[in-house]
This record gives sequence, C-alpha cells and structure tokens, in this order.
Amino acid sequence: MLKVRFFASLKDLVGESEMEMQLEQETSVRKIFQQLETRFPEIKKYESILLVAVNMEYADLDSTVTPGDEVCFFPPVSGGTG
Amino acid sequence: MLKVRFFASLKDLVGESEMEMQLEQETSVRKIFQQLETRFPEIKKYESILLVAVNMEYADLDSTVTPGDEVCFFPPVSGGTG
Amino acid sequence: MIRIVESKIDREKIVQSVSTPESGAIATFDGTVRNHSREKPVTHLHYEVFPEMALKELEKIRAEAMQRWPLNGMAIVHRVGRMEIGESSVFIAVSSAHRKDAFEACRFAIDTLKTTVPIWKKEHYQDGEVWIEGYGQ
Amino acid sequence: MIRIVESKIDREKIVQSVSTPESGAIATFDGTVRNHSREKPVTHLHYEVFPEMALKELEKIRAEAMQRWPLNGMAIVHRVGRMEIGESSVFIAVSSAHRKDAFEACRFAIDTLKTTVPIWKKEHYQDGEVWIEGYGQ
Repeated sequence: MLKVRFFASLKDLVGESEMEMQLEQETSVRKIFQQLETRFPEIKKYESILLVAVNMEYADLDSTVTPGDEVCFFPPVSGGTG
Repeated sequence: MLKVRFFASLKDLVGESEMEMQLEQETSVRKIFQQLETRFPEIKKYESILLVAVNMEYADLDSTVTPGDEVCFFPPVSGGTG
Repeated sequence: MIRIVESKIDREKIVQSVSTPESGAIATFDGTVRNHSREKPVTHLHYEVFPEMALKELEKIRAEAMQRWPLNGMAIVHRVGRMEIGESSVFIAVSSAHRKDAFEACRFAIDTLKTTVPIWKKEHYQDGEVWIEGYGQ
Repeated sequence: MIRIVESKIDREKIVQSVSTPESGAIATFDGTVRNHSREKPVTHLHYEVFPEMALKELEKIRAEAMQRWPLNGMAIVHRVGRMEIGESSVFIAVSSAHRKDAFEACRFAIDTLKTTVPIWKKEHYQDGEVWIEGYGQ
C-alpha cells in the first residue's frame, strides 16, 4: 500500500486530501502520477510544475517509492506575503 | 555675536555646552576654530575629524559664518547600535 | 521559535524570544495581508498548510541561516487559516551582534520560505477566490 | 513617526504606525544594547543628542527613503539618555507593497542614521566610560 496526499488546488481537483493506492513493489513517483492521470485527466496540466514529497522530503517524478511510503503532490508553494 | 555649541567629548574638553563669541563681520568657521584653539589647545586633535553645523545644517571649516549664526562643533556621530 | 499558528501573531513575544545580551541588532520581517493583488481588491486570505513538513522546512531554513551567518537567534512564525487585511501571515525575527548579518539572514529566510515551505495562499475577492500558486509570489 | 524619546521604545506602537492596508511587507531594525564592545564588558550606555538637528536629520532620511523606494510608511525612533543591556536604542519600521523595498529602505535608514544624525554614545564599563566616536560604529 501507498499513502498519497494532495494539497491546495490539487486537493480540490482530486476531490479528497488523501487516498491509498495499491503498491506491491518499488516503483517511481512518475508511475504513481500516471495512474492518477487515468482517474483524474485534468491533473496532467500540473506535471511540469507540481512539487512532490516522499515521506516529507522533497523528491521528483523520478524518485523511487516503496510500499509503506507516503507520497504528497502539491502545487508550487505560496506562503507568506510581501 | 556668534553662538557656539559643543557636544559629546568636545563639550567635555571645552567644559561647557555653549558660549558666545564676539563677531562683528562675516568670517569662516576655520577662523572661529582657530580662536577656540588658542583657548583650548587640545581641541586641535579634532581638526581633521570634527563635524561642523551652521544653523543646524552640516557645514565645514571653509563655510562662512555671519553675526547671529549658531555654530556647532561635534565629533563623528555614533547613534544607534548593531 | 519555529511555529505554525492559527491565531494572531504576537510580534513582541517573537522579538523577545531572539533577544540576547550579546545582540546589537534585531531585524524583523512581517508579511501582512494586502487589500489588493494584481490590481484586484482582496477581501481576505486563507492559508492551507502541510503542517508536519512545513515545520521541518522552517527548521531547515533556520539551521542553514544559523550556519551561514553568526546569529544569536532566529524565529519564524507562520499563521494559517483565515486572515484579514493588515494582519500578519508570517513574522521572522533575527538577532546578531552586527546588523549586516541580521538583515541578510532575515531576507534569506523569507525568500527561502516562499519557495520551500508547503503553505498555500488562497485570495478571496468579492466575486470569488483563487489559489495563488507560484514561486515567491 | 520621527521621534527622539527618553523612555523605553514601544516597538509594537511604531510598527502599527506604518501599517497600511496597501502594505504586504514591514521590515524593522532594532538596535539593542550589547553587553560587550571591543572585547570589553559593557555595564550600560548613555546617549547624548543635539535634539533639534537630530530631528531634522531623521526627517531627511525619511524623505530621501520615501523618494527612492515606493514605501507606504517609515518610522524612526531614537532613544537617548541611559540604557541598560538588551534595551533598544533605535527602532526603524518600514512598510511597502513588496518586501525588497522595505528591506532596502530599512537598511539605508540605519546606515545613514549612523553617519548623519547628531547622537553620541558613551559606553560605561566597570572601571570607567568612553565616548564612542566614529563612523558607523
């Protein structure tokens, strides 16, 4: 199993803040993203800008995920003001 | 007449914060300073570093003073911290 | 002090947390909610956060700053949830013996926060709302 | 707000004086009394001022900053008289739409103040006292 979380506009697009996905063996973040794309085609437009974190550390689409990991997808951050 | 004021270590050196000096006609700040030097020889060491203000605007030893002006002599400023 | 809070930011308390007898300078940055954005009137803001990771990233910023500059203290507090015009969304305070270091580290902290800390801003207008997503906006 | 004061500086009040609905950034600089100077322990400080001219020079700094950067407000308050370790001798607050301008103007203000505003610091030690005279010290 793999825990997947979404934030901000990506959460709105997916319609939920987290979900579990089947994962039996090591794979790449990209593969996970492609599975999401089949369910949520609109997510494609985020491919070139989205940020990825695996177990709360920044990663990218080529990073490896293994069963039990937590993968987070979110848009570029916009904290603060000024 | 001319009003002359001193601040910080220059005030300590001269022993008072202000004095009046005779002045009948236009002269230079340098001339005033030289008169002070005859009374307070130690003031000489400030010649190259001191700041001068005439009527509360920064001036220098070559500036002109006329009767009724206020001339202030003080060491380089050191306000603030950090 | 590294915090994500939901209530009003207490600037004075944060400044006091970095004040030390060895410090001659405290630089602060206060990010406040503007009444307009890209020529559009803003009614209020809402910030969403990924809390555990945001705290980790804020700690990283402080650790890097403390290593790069001779600082005595750095505090970063980010508020999340709904904020009104004029309220502080983020407050950073940095103390050091000399001002140059405090200024540079303070600016480094806010610049880095805006690209690495997982917090997102949603601007609300009279006629709708928009997620702000982008680098350093 | 441009002030020379003899009592404790109220940071929060000064920050509020520059806060406007158009501002997204407030940068501040707080100059605090250090417990040492040139390797020597300091017990307290004393600041002397040429009040009328100091106010004029502070106003000039603000006028120049408001002209050079798109600011919404700038406040400078300098305290004079006796100050204890950790207390603020000077506090500067600058507000602007964007942080770059607030940071730059704040730094300009403290750097300029230290060379043009007629205020002098006397450091007191266990065994005596010394006028600090020099540029930007």
